[in-house]
Amino acid sequence: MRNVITYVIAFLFILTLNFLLPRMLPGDPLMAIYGNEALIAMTPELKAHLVERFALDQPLWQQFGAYLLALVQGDLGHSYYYNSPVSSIVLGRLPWTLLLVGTALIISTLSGIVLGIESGWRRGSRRDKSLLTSLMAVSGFPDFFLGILLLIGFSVTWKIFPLSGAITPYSGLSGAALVLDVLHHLFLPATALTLSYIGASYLLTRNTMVTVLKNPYILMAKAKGLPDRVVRYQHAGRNALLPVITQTGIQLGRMVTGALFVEIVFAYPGLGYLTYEALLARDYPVLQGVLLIVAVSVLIANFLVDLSYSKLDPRIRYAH
Amino acid sequence: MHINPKQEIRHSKFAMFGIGMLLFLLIIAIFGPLLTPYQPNSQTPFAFESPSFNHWLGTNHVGQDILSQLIYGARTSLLVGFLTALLATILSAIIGTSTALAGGLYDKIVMRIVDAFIVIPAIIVIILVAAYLKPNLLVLILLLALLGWQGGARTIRAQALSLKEMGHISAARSFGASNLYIIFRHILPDLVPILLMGFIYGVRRAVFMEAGLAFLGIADPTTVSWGMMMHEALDFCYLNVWRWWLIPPGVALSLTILSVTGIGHTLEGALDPRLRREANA
Amino acid sequence: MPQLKTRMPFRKTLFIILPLALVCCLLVIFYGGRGQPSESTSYTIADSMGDWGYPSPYTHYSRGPGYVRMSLIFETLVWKDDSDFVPALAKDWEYIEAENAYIFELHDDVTWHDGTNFTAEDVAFTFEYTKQHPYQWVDSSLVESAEATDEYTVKLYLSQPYAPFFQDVVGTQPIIPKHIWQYVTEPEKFTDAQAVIGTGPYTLADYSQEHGTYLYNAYSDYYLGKPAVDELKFVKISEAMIPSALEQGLVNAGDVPPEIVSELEEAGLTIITAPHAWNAKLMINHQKEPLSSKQFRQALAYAIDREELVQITQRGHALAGSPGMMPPTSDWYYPDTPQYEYDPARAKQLLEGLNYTLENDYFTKDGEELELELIAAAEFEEVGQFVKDQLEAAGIKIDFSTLEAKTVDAKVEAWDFDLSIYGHGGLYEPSVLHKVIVEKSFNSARYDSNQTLSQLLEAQLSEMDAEERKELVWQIQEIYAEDLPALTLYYPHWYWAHDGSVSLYYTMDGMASGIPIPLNRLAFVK
Amino acid sequence: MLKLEALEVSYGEKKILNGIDLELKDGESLAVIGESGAGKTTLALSLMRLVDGSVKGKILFNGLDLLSLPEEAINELRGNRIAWAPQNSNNTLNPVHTILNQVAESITEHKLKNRREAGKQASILLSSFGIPVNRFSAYPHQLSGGEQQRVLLAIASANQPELLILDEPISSLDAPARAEVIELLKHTNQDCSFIVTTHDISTAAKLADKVAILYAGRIVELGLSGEVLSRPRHPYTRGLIRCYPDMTTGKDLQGIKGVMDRSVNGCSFHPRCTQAIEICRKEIPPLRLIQGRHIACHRGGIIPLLSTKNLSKRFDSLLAVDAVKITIEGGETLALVGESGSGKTTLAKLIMGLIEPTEGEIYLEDSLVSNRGKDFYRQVQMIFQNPGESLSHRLSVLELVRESLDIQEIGARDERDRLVRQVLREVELPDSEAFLNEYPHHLSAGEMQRVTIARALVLEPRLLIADEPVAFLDSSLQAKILKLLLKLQEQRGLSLLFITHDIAVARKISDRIAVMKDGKIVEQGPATKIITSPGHAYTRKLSQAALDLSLED
Repeated sequence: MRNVITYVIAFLFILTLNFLLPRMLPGDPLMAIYGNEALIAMTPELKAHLVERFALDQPLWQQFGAYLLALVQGDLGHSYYYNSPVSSIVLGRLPWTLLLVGTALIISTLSGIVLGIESGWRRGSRRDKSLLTSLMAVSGFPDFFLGILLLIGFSVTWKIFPLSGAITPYSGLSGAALVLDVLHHLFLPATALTLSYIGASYLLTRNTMVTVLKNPYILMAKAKGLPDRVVRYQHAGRNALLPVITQTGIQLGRMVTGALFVEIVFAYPGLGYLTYEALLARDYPVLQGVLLIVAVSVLIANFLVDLSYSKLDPRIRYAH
Repeated sequence: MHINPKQEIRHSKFAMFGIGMLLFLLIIAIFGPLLTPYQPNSQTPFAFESPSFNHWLGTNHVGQDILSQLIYGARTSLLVGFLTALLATILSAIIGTSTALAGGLYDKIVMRIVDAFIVIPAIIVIILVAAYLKPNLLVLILLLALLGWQGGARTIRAQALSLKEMGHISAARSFGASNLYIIFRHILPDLVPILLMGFIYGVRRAVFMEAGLAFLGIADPTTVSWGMMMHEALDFCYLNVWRWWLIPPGVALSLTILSVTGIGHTLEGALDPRLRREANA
Repeated sequence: MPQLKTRMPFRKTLFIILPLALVCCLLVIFYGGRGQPSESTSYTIADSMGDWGYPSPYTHYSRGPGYVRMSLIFETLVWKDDSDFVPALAKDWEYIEAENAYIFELHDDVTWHDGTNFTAEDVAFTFEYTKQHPYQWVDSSLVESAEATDEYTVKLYLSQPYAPFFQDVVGTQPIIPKHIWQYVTEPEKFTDAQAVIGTGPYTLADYSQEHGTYLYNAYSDYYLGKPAVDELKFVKISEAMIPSALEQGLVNAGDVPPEIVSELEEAGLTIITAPHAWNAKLMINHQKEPLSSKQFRQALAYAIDREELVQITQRGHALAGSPGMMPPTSDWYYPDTPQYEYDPARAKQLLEGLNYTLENDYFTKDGEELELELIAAAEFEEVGQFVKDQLEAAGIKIDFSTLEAKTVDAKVEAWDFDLSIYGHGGLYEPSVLHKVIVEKSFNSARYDSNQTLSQLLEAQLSEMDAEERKELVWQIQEIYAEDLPALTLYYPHWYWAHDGSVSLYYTMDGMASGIPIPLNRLAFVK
Repeated sequence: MLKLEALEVSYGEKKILNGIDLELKDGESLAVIGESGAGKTTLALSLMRLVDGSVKGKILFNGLDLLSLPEEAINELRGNRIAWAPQNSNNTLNPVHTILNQVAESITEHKLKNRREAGKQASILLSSFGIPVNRFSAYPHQLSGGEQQRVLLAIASANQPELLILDEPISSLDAPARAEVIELLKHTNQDCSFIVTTHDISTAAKLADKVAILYAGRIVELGLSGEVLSRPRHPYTRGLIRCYPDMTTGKDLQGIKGVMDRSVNGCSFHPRCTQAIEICRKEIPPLRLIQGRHIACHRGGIIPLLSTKNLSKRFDSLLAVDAVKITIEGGETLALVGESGSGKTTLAKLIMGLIEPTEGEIYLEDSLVSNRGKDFYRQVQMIFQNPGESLSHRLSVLELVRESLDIQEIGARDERDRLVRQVLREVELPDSEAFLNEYPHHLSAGEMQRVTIARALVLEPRLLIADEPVAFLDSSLQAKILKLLLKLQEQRGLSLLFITHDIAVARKISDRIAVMKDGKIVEQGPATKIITSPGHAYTRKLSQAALDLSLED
């Protein structure tokens, strides 16, 4: 069990990194803001105006302090590129990443658990072997490569799925049709993510199952005359679940970074794609904001998982 | 507990495949310059050529031979993978054993930090740093290693703690052995299988991350790597060139990761006594 | 009595979820819905970046596509079509040389989108307002003052004679409604519906930053008549997917990479080619030995085969650079610009003339090997590699590294480099020459050691006579090519593809002050 | 109701159970006893059809062949008509479900579909097994080991099974609780048949009508529990009982030599058996009914090694040995107890043929001993009362010990020396050159006695007659020599005829005691019985004397 201090340290580390990095760079921040093409068209007075507006002439430590203060007030800074608060940009993108990561996390964890239980139940059987081989093979594919394959195959070549984005813009759809449209766009990116990450929860469940099945309570459950399925899921599966749940937090962290790549491939308007755009536009405030939000979300998710773990395992719940 | 990783690996098809594949890649990486008739960076006016006898995998958008790039990419991937994993493993071994043996405040503080790093998604930090610093290969390796030792240190510490309680170490202590002596003579040798596994997974992680960063386009662009090739090829995926430009590095990358996973999985199975098969009466 | 817990909801839930998920998948897969066919005409434009900011003058991003999205709503006094300046809000104009002022006759039937009448007051207000709040694309100091002489007449006094006044000022400055903006003190933060009330043919119906989409509706009271296209959409599609989207009919227009052009043409799409207004340059640190020598710079020009460079790095999809910077396709191009045809022998001669001797493939001077540092951003990696190869073949050792673009900018600005590769656009109107040759901007050559050149650059800006000005510009190109403070390497071909339902065209000298995008609002009106 | 026919269970090559035949009638209880690894748990689990290995043979439960039933049908039986209660260990109960749920689950699966009702019934059951009400919603880890065991028993009893299999059911309970739980089990499951597997003989004795002794996957002895436990007939059973600490015997715990090895040919016990013969190495003995007991032994159980019939010796008017009939069984220690002059030594000498009997016969393994050749003395050896006397002062230790080998002409010189050294080590003497060249008068009393023991043992006899071997030694040496003898018996499977006047010593080392008075055996029987309930007044007197003596010291 990690405790709160762990999370505080992690949080402080991320904050410090966020502040230190930009300071280490040479160059004129204005250039990063508007890019070289636009700067050609700019007049010197406009430049001066902009420098003043973004307080870019202040010493770095003052920007640093201001950033901290702003952070406390929920202000993640101002995107020079988007010309709007970073927090609002990030919040606009967040739901899509949540949708994508959430869907993939739920599907991959659930199916990973089910497949892991089935596989671990009869270790060494043909079913186990074929599951193990195929899932290991699939998880060997980097998420972005899987995404590219799916995109080229299903969208470009067979034209079954849309080429990019999260919805068909201005299609005039509503209600169920809109939901289907969203799912239609979600399908490939979510599949790529799911396939990349199903292996981890599968393997963990399977290995835990193997261990759990050696416990005498499994024999006991069988001796009660319970049907196979009940023994497999209620007795073995329920116990095998615990380590998988602990892993979910870490898995979420991995998946968020996976989503970053997948979103880029599918131009899915989530935080990952925003990161990519920010990288291209050298919009460091957005980059920092996104990474801060993502890192903090992962921290929070881990923290929640830690909490829920104690709810799930009575041995921990009553330990103190 | 005596484990013979050699034997475990020899009995697993997965692991044998992994080792075979890695050896193959290693040979290709080492002898790459002898194998390729082209410099991977040399531009020619023959862009987007389809695979032919001269260019087995065709050429890319600036007329570079894709096969040569693929072969040089193996160098990058393996170099990053092995060096990073080596550094991270050494770090984790040092920190893991020292905290286990020293205990006390040192242990507490270091483990807190380790825990904190475990929950931080490393690639996010790396992207942020890489976005600012545009690291070259060496810096990237250092960066990956610095963010990659924490999990290993935890495992090793746990293992070292249990080893520490074992009889032969108490015996050595009772003869007045120093911590260093105990680490090198007793604990490290017993940790070899775990270190090996940490190393293997470290390789996988590093290969994966290097490819990911290159794919994002925030790695050193002068270094040929599979991720970079895919990054470049993706911009041209409206052409048919992806078949021999995008797929081969992707497959090579996947095979590398897969083979490393195979070895790791087998080792893990061998290391965890609970996972080993045994008939129980 | 303790409660008995219900057994394992997990498994049962799973058995419900899984089939449900399967059904959903099938639905999603067979769902081919791409929106219902609508009666009104709709036009969709693909864009790989998507978001270019809220399309008000003060919130659109400062790149061309941002201006384009704004220009559908806000109009200028004059505008351009594919061949000439055309009336916009002003139906006629006159230059009064004595006062150095322009008088603009305005249309009297123009209304703002909120129904208010458009008058000369709005124009005068706009130019006053930009004094406090400069519009990012226009140098507000060029207009001394603006005066509404009557309801539909406005007089603009220039602070100095300025040749590209139409191009850079009145053809670029969007006119904003006084009745709204007079109360706006922080225009950069003004993003409500009022901020997008203009006089243009389209009104903004929706803007989504995260999806990078814009939806415009035709303004039915537009003074030139209701636009032909009822609905205009900008959607985000990644660069590599735009060709597929065009082929699949998901979008009507979009910019496409050169390699796919012939394939798209075969698929029945119309291809339009942009004028060559963008160039990649070899930046040379002429402040520093040995690059401060003109002969040395000329040797570099002889050593680089720009035709070959285009073939290799641009796969032929570019024009080789002219040392005079203005592209050969431009009206301003000086036909006798010195070309420095590829001639490595000549390059060696020149270097030997500078007391360099060739030893073991590379030149040395006083026992020291000649080595130059070449830096470039990653996007110029291939070009940099090519330049390195060619210069090394000519005996000049090159240490080439790619750096983060921002770092390159910083090093160039601090003169902390030998050679660098850089690019910029705007090669329509010769005023750009002043900006990129003598001004202190970071991608300018900042070359002020040739007095004649500097004077010529100033003179062409204020020469209001077109023929006289052309003469000056020709001289500039000749001297520039002779001195070579920087060397233009190539002008890339840019293409747009569209389905022909609207006849898109490239605006003369680019939209406004030179945007090379074929989305002139007039194309959608007629 | 339950019948096992040629039940075989194997994991791969390894056979865990090897041809088990058993029958259990309604209401009968059977204890299966064996050391760990004998296959007890496998047997229990195979009755539930819960073993992973391959199972052959037949398990008939009320006529149903369990092995051929489909999975659903067997599930219908499990936990319902046949229930199993394992020994409580870590995680026998599922850690993530409450104990009430775990009991109720069994009920809902089979009898009551209504959860509420089942919960109620489970609560009643838990209460009756002594779990406090406030613990019902507890998770297993919150209970003590004893409570967990009770929960396990409650689960097994949940559906009033017809057959209850208890796998080491109560070893984790403390003694008072055991008795209570056994009572409870019997009460809760009236008319139920039990199979109890245990290594705990007293549990078996209390719970079961019959016992089956399991060795290496085979039943070696089967009979009524009282009989088998008091008079084991298979060498293994005897060994097992010898190992078992018990309040009533005084004899030191003794093991069985070697360890269980399933892979041997023939009778799997033969490497550890003291009476193994050629056939034992080759053929597997079937379980046969021999004199009212099922025994699997080629030799028909423990054989008499040496017996006398009507053996008498008259010295003039004195009838020193009067029609003595004793039997020394293979591997056992028979203590011959009596006052000096009771004829003990005479009897020993008669057996050794040092004096001729007046009347009667001596049999060595059923064959009449008439002419004692070298062959006899290789099998029967004796240690004399006074080691000083029995060792020639002219011979060195080496020569002394080698003497018998020389006489028997065993092996070459080198071989003999090697055997000498080996046996000296066995009796815990040094085998150094220096010691080998010592002469008896340089040795201490204890050393001398060890030399005599070594000399007797070097021939590897099967019966060792020890005539007051410790009488001349002080008490600390006594203890050492006695321990040595017991150790040698365990290792070599020696039979011992231990002659002593001290019943306390006899009690310490013997399986059986024969009491001799005036040349007659007045009483003989299991040591436990002779000590705890002596039948003859003389025996009582001897015990009394021993007790008094110890008090006076």
